[in-house]
Amino acid sequence: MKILYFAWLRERLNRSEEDIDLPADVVTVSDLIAHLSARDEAFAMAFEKPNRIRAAIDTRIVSHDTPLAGGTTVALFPPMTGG
Amino acid sequence: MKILYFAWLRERLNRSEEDIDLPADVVTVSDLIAHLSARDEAFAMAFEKPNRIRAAIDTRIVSHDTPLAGGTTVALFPPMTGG
Amino acid sequence: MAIRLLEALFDPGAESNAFIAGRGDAGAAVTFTGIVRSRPDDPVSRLTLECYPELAERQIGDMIAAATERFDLLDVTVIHRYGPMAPGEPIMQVMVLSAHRDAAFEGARMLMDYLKTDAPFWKKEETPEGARWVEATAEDDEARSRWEA
Amino acid sequence: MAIRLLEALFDPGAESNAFIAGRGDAGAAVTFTGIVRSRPDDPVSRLTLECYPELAERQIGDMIAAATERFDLLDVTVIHRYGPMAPGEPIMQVMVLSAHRDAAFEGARMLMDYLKTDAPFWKKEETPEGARWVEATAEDDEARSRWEA
Repeated sequence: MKILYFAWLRERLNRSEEDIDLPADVVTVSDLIAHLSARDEAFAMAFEKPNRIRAAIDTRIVSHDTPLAGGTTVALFPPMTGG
Repeated sequence: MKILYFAWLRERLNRSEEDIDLPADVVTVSDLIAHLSARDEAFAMAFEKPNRIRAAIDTRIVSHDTPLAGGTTVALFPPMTGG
Repeated sequence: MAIRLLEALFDPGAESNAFIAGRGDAGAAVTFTGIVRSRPDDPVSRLTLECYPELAERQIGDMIAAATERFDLLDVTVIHRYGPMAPGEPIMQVMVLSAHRDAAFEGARMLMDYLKTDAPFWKKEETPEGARWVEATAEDDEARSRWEA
Repeated sequence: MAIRLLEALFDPGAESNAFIAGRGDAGAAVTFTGIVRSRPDDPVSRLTLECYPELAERQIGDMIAAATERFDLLDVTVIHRYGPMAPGEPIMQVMVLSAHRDAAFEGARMLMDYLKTDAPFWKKEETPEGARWVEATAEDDEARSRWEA
């Protein structure tokens, strides 16, 4: 699965995207965030407050309890500040 | 006193302005409208519904019970439709 | 703050650009442009605005002062034409600068509501059925009353 | 209806003129222009917007559709830049055409409130104290919630 990172999340993780093979027990966006956090200290710190993280699967904004199944790209990012 | 007329009032009275010497008993805008109406049938018809007429004395919008004293120009016109 | 009453066509975009040029202090600009309307079900071949310029200057100045104080606006320009105009031409434009978008929107809207009822212009439309003076509406009076303290 | 995401500077007035050209059916045009702000008490030397373009296209398309249906808008264009920008430069512009001024104002304001919270852009300011990401605000969330049915 392809993961995209934006804004301070991208900066703190020092990457804008990566491809990851997900274990079978990673079902939802929440699971993905927990999985990434367990993998690496920098990720654990960046995702310390998961409610500050927004997610989109294949350019649809989703809640953290949304299943990843069927998606090809997940984007993770802070609250938006456009306009 | 100088009187200005605008929009359909100007058209129906067939004049955009005139100078009038006012009798002493013409004190307010209401009195002026009554005085003009008594003078001429076209004015009587144009002023038939006085609440459709707005007034300004020396470029200040005023109510019909405002005294004319001290003013030099009175404008009479329909409700405004700018913008 | 500026008020411009004119007969000639003006360039809405050029006015907007001049208004916002160099205003890095502002953040938010709202522009309202009124356009001469003509639709197939209500065709208008020409719109003519009559104006009492001396009163218009005073009234528009007063409404700009009121909106500026109420919404802490950084700058306002009102441009209003009079005389004959063709469909699609701009009639008038209100431009408002503020630090914040809500203030800019509210300021522009207040000015538009007051211009409709309190600025001495009168519209006459030429249509296939003849010429008619546009009537003031209760809706416009109600819109203005939103802003009364 | 049009959405344009671009890095280059755009000309706000030229865009407004192109948007209203020939729209004698409309009557009312409202334009909001967001400008890079820098004030003496809060100086910003550069603003950089990061963008997720594919998501921005979808999100902005959805908000235009919602505003158009709700306020019976005749046309909408949203222009939004990303990349680095200098103080005083336009960041974005929303343009709305309607038959009536209230619908044009409400439509533009709804689009602005949604753009602040639902369009995937992230602002980073460079200041004398260093660079900082602009934080989303509770005010912006509240402004958006005005439009929830």
